[in-house]
Amino acid sequence: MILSDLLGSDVVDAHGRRLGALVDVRLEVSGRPRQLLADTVVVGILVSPRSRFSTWGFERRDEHAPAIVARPQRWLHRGMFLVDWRDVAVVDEGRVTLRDGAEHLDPSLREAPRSH
Amino acid sequence: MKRLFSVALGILTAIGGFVDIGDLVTNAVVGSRFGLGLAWVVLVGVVGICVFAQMSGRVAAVSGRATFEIIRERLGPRAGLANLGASFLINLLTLTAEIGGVALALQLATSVDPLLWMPVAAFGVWIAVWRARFRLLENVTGLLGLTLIVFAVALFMLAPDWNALAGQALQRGTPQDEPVATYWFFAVALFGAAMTPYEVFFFSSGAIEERWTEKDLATSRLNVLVGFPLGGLLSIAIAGCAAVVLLPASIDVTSLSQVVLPVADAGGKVALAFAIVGILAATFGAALETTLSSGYTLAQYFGWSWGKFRRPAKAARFHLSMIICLFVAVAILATGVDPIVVTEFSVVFSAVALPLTYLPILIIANDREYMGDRVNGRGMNAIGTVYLVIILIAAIAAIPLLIITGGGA
Amino acid sequence: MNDRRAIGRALDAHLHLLDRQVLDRDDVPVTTVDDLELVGIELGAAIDRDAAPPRVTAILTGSDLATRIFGGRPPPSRRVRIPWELVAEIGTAIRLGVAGDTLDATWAERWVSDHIIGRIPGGRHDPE
Amino acid sequence: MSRSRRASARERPHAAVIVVTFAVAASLLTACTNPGAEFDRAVEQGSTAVETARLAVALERDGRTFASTTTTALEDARRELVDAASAVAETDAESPSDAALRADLLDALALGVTAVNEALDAMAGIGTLDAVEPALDEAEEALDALGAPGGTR
Repeated sequence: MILSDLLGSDVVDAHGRRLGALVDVRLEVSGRPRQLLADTVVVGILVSPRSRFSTWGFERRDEHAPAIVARPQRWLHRGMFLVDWRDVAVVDEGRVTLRDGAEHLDPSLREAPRSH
Repeated sequence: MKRLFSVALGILTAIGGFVDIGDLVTNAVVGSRFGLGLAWVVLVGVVGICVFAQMSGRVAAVSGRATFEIIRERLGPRAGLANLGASFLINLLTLTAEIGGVALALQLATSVDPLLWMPVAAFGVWIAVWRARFRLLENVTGLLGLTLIVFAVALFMLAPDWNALAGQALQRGTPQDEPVATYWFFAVALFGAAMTPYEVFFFSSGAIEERWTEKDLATSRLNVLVGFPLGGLLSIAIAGCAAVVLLPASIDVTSLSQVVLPVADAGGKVALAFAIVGILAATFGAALETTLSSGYTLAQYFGWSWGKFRRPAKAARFHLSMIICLFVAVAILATGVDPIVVTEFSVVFSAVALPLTYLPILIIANDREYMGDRVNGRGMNAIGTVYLVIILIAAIAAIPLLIITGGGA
Repeated sequence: MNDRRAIGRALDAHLHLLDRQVLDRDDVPVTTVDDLELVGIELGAAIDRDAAPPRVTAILTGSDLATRIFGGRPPPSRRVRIPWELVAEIGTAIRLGVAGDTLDATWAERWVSDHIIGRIPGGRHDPE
Repeated sequence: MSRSRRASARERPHAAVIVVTFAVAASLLTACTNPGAEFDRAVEQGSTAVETARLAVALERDGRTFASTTTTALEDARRELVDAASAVAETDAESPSDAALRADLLDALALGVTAVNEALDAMAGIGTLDAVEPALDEAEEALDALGAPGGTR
């Protein structure tokens, strides 16, 4: 499967009620260490109830400047939540169904990955 | 002593590098119609390019990522592609104007038809981009471009009525005999001439070409904060010369030859020689920068290997795209289109393209993932945001004004 | 710089990986991440709660850019893959642990280099 | 829901918006204007060219410019005069006074072209610059007389 097929899908709960759009997929670099970099696995999906468009990540990191851009971006994606991958029931073409009682977790990332 | 020389060299190069065919023509046109009435726009533009170049230089030096990589990464492929399309076409327009400028300058020196000079100019630009080292290109064209100071000298030699000039510059509101739309059209054109996007692509990619460190960042700040304002003063001097000589004779500037007549009037053959050499160097330098910028934008968007520091075979598509751009530029000029008209369009559309490249840089300059603790300070963000608003207004107003005034007629 | 402490680091695919610059081990740009290939997701199939999570298996580049913008689906054959195992480090750019010219993602670059730029005199010398 | 629709819904089509604005801008620029404005612009363009020629010739006689620069300035001036003349010639009159004005304007611009050509011949060694300035003055007066009151700055 290609990532961009998943991005932008509608996310619905177990009863078919639309929760929002899938704007990103949370990965974690863990699992069996392969040749250079450890395995990268999907650990969750990020759902934005109000906006389908690509986000600049302000709402997931404590980035607040420049205010003129950060504030509207955070407003546009307010209410975004993370869903653990184990709570995903079915993935269809353009549609992801969650299990009943799926938790809405805090989407923010711990610290921005710094390379140098 | 060596350090002092390199600092001086940096500043002089920034002065020479600031002025290009867009500044030359637009300031002369504005000077011949509004005198120094629009000088304030040049000052606003110069502060803007200082802020913009500073930020993009720091982003490149600290994060190691060049402008168009960031634009694509931050805006995504679709918005990034639209941005690339607009910025690339406008850069190509500017490149065409610069090569036309070189040909016109050569015509002034030799009275040989510019159409014959254009392929020679394009070939000269290609050879320089193909062989010469990055720093060498910058210094030679920057220093030779410095001879444009003759416009400031000429302004003094013309011994104008200084308070009349000052009166024009400080005049509130728009002059009566010019329609308001034309005044604001030329304000946007002048702003676009001062804040040309290619300068930022070239500036930030140059930071990577020369592997800037924190120390280089300090010297670059000096170059920008001293060199660009002096370049701005030079632009105002060009408008001043036109205001003193061409405005009273109601000569509207439509060709490069009219731009240099005031200098000949003031200082005769010697001054004229300086002016022609200065224009030749400034337009040739700008042609180099716009050629490289067209290569940078494409390579950085598509992720190709790029850079003057690499041998051409190691950045093949980068060099191929520049060769194609030079051919396209010469082809456009070969249709007989007037390079001055191309220049006027290129500066207006530069104003349109500015937000497309300014916004991502302003965002990334605040992104700790890229900048670590070197993110924008409160002050820089304040002025950066003010300029985002100014740039957006100019961009939105540019095309309607172009249509209403029919190109400033 | 081999980023061993990357274990357990969280990052978002779209925000941190898509459209990022891919460099080879000598920092020579290879391409840009146009898309990612995931394994372990089956369309329409109910997912078992404790099945192994999907894995990123490759960076996709080249023809995928067009499909991401204009929609539609490229034939699998024309898709250029860079195996995810080759990735050594993820930062503001993605560094591979191998030289660029071994990858078929750099096919176009090598073709232009050999057939056009390399043939022009001076094409193979460093600028002096 | 087909994949391509969702992909385009996922991000606004910026590309289409930019292309459309360029097309609109280009088409509107070629809109035509009424004869009066056309004549005014031709007068302004003509007198600018004549004034430029006068300045270039004056500098040449004072030895303050290079022959190549003067020749270039004169050639540019001539091209402006010819452009103005062709624009006027192709303007359809909407009244008898328009037709008369057009004829006079063409004569005045012709005076300008002959004067500039005289200067260019002198630069090429045919004849001298002496008679050029009076010829330019004559052309300038003819143009000023035809300009709408306050039309030319």
